[in-house]
Amino acid sequence: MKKFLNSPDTVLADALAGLAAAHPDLSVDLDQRIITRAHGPHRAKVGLISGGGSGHEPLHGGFVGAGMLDAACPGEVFTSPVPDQILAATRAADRGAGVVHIVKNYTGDVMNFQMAAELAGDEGIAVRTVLVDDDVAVQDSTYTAGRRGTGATVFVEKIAGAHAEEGADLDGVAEIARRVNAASRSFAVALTACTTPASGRPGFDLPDDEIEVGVGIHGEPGRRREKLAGAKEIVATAMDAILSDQPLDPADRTIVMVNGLGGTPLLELYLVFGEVSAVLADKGITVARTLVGNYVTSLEMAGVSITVCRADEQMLALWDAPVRTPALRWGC
Amino acid sequence: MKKFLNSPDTVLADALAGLAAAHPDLSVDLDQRIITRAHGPHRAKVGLISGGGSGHEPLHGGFVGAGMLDAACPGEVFTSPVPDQILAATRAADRGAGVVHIVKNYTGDVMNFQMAAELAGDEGIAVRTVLVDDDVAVQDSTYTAGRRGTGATVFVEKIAGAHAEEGADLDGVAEIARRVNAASRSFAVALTACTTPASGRPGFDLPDDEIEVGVGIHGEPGRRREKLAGAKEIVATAMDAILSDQPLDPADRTIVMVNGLGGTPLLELYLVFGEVSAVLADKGITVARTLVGNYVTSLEMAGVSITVCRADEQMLALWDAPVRTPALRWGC
Amino acid sequence: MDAALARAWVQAIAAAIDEHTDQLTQLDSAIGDADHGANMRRGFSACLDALADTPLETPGDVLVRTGATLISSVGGAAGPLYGSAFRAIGRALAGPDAGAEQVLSALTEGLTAVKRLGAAVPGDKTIVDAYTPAVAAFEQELWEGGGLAAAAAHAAEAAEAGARATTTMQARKGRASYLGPRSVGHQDPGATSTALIFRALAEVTVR
Amino acid sequence: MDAALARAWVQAIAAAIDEHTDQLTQLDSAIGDADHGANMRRGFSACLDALADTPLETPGDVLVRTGATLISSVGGAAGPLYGSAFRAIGRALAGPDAGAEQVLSALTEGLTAVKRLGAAVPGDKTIVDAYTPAVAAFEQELWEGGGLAAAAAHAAEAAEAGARATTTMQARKGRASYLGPRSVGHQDPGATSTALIFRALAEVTVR
Ligand SMILES: Nc1ncnc2c1ncn2[C@@H]1O[C@H](COP(=O)(O)OP(=O)(O)O)[C@@H](O)[C@H]1O
Ligand SMILES: Nc1ncnc2c1ncn2[C@@H]1O[C@H](COP(=O)(O)OP(=O)(O)O)[C@@H](O)[C@H]1O
Ligand SMILES: [Mg+2]
Ligand SMILES: [Mg+2]
Ligand SMILES: [Mg+2]
Ligand SMILES: [Mg+2]
Repeated sequence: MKKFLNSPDTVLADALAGLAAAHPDLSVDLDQRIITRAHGPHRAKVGLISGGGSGHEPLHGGFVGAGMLDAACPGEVFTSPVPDQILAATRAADRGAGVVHIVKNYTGDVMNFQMAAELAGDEGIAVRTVLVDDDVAVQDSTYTAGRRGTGATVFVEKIAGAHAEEGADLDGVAEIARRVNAASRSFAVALTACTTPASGRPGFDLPDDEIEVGVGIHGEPGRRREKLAGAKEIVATAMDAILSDQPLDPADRTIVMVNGLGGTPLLELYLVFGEVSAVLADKGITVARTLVGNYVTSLEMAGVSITVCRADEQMLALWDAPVRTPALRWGC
Repeated sequence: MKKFLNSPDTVLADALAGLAAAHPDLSVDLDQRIITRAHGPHRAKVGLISGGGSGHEPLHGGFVGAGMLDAACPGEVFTSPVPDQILAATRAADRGAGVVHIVKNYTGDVMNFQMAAELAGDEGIAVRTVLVDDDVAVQDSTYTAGRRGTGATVFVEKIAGAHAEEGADLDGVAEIARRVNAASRSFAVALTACTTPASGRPGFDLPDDEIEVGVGIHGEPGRRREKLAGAKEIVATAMDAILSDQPLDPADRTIVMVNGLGGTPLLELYLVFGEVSAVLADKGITVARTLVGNYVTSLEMAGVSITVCRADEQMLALWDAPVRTPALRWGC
Repeated sequence: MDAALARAWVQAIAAAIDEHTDQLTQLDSAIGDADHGANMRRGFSACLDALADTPLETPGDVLVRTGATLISSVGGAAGPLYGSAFRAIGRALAGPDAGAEQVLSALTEGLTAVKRLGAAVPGDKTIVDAYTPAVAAFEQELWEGGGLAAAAAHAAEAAEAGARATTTMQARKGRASYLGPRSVGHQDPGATSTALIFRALAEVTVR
Repeated sequence: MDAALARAWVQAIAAAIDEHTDQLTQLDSAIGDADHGANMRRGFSACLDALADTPLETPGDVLVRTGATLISSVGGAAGPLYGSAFRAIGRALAGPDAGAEQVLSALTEGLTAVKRLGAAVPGDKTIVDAYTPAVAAFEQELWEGGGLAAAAAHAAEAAEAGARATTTMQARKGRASYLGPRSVGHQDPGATSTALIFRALAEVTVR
């Protein structure tokens, strides 16, 4: 295993120390393992927190700041945070107006957040939980743990964060978060596996001419293996999955993200985005806003996820609202 | 070779099409292969252009925008642009106040930019060329082509860009660009090789327990090979090289970048930044500004470069000035 | 089972997990996210610390504390599931020394807690597939007149068989379910750690 | 050398480069950035296009256009260097048909252009290490009474030997110089493409 680390056991602690040193706008509690805004907000507003396993950076710590999250609680690599930690983040985010938990739909995340929400409730903090489950590679059926939460998390955090910032109440923030999730679909493809520090070995072996189609963001194999194809074909597969799950029509305006899973050069992400925008242009669907880069990663996995959100006017306005975080920043 | 592409011959064209679709704030001329600002500036100011081989994204196209570059001219992967292209970028950037060429010090880049500068001169455009040569892994001697230009390019483009934006004249912009370069030092380490689309094979074979120390940003092997070590030791090697070339004292304030070469997870970049900031804290040197992320990449190479700039008050003020580009954005 | 035996059980689990960390992680690597070994090791080493400096009177106190520690140190799916199980087991062992019958009903409470939280049923390729036959075998042995040690030994064997039997199952809960048919052919990591937990119980009860 | 021969030369170079693209790239991969093959192929295929639809009267016109096309299509170090070389060679071949002596001085002009632009001297592990002995052998053969074809054949051999000799050199110019002593043991890609260029000249002059 080749990584920049001191010991597999201290990866998270060491990385949090670096995060703290890198961003004076963040406050990092190294004991409780929570990341909060260093300044403000200085008025009552609905708190917004998220968390999950580490290894998906900049998600979630890189989205803490004005206009987005109030706090993040990173677990060990690919391991959801524990209830204590989530509770600490909830307390830190609470300004009397309640707290929204943005939870990616994984068994572990859901259970730990649920326990934390109960503990927070015991302390008198009103909590609303919003599940993100946008990955169309997984069927939402009794045969699965339901769809995974992946790229749409960024859209949910940005848009709900902006709504909280403009003074919406607890149910209002939870409601728009759910609406954004419901309007978003993602699909991912991997060219290589990734290696967790704890395991030391790649999650799967992939021949030089095959790719994993329908992967998540935890280094697991995908739904199926296919022969390596050109970018145009790969994008066609992904967009088919996305658009057949949520058909769009020409009147629709979209927010589109082409997201690198960690080991894909930006050059290739732009190339993929070109193909995605060609597919949408072909159907007359408007790409109103875009993100191209590494936002929800899976360590050093070479791969790409595509997320399409059918956005209404309110969502677009909230998307455009100022945001000031390490990973997303505009308008201020 | 596993990449998201349609054909090795169309990588750049396809990626530029994607870049154009992704960023309405950029204007991409797909024929001339130049990237300019879509809006303004609407007043005379010194133009700032840069270019080089592709494969280093977001450098340079991602730094085109208000407060930074006026135009970028990307060559083929790892191949400097041709004079025609550089001339086209120069013309696009010229608003009568002259144009500064920011050139990373590589034989090919230097020669092509020199030819373009001559052609621009023939057209009556005043050009100043600023060479960036910050990589302390290479000795600047008659036995080499001189130091390579790497991470400091970001600092030069940001700070000189801000100075141009505030109305400095041609020599003033060139002068501060040279000062930033002179105050900056970089060193890089790679854990893996990268594969260019044209070659289809990794640039070098590296055993599982060895790293390349003192690499550039073109996938070439480094100065030497060493056994894989902990992050603390690797950072110590790099910081030794940087600080012994340009000793700093406690009064100094620095801008520090920990830059991923393309395939390194952000989690590890933060971890490395933690070690860098510990080294500097130990010596009492102030880290005044930071950048942690993928800014000057080498395709999908797993590796990290560290750049330290001894910044004076003017540089810090210009660093903080508003910038609005795809890859760096603050203050607007 | 008294407090000392409960402690010994937790210590034996910690030792077993330590020895099998890599195996659990590699099983999780095949159909999950390669963290189950590290998760369990982190959790049970935290339990050792939590128990080390505290005088606890009843087996229930020991196991409730074990459960709470797992919840606050493991994370992932395993943390809440095993944490809740041990808390439930502990809550059912209030007295200073529990008989075999009481241990049976405590273990049953633990299984109920897992099923309530995780909603998994036998055949879903989870902890439940090792835990369910373990409790059944435990009960059967008591019914046939065996004592705690014999019951625990049968439970361990049944848990191991249950874990092995997950290999041919298609996962319907947890991360492995994302793989659909590709989850078939791999033994479930959680069922495997459950078998280690019952094997540890068998070991300490014969001493 | 007339315009047709000059054209034939450029076409023969293009064919040789096409055949050796991968070799040039792999040589560049060892001590550079793995683009020399692609660079040269892009350049000479652009030259074929540029020459295809234009009636050019003199060998000089053909080669000046070749140089200009290389400059505007290759990039990297090779573009300006070879581009300047061919422009200089072309400028020295003004008439409709140049004799062997004139070709010699044209080739010499090309070498001068490369050295002026790149400031490399023999031994630096560059184009110059193949080009210099090629020109010397060309001259030697004329001096010994040989004609254009014989001179070109000797030049090609000398260029090939020169390219091979770069293997033991430590680079002092271009990207390979960053490697320091590690550049030793690999043949220089630019010297190798120079040998292809002289071999192509030898081929077309015997026809
Ligand atoms: N709903 C569930 N009910 C029971 N056990 C489950 C459930 N979901 C997952 N598991 C168990 O958890 C194990 C994985 O634990 P672990 O790897 O620690 O957590 P995570 O899946 O969050 O990474 C699986 O092998 C499975 O046995
Ligand atoms: N200063 C120089 N003078 C002569 N030839 C040079 C010089 N620098 C580099 N070269 C030649 O250029 C070749 C590399 O060309 P190429 O790979 O196309 O460009 P780049 O190095 O920019 O990637 C080297 O092998 C060497 O022969
Ligand atoms: Mg996990
Ligand atoms: Mg090159
Ligand atoms: Mg797991
Ligand atoms: Mg090269």
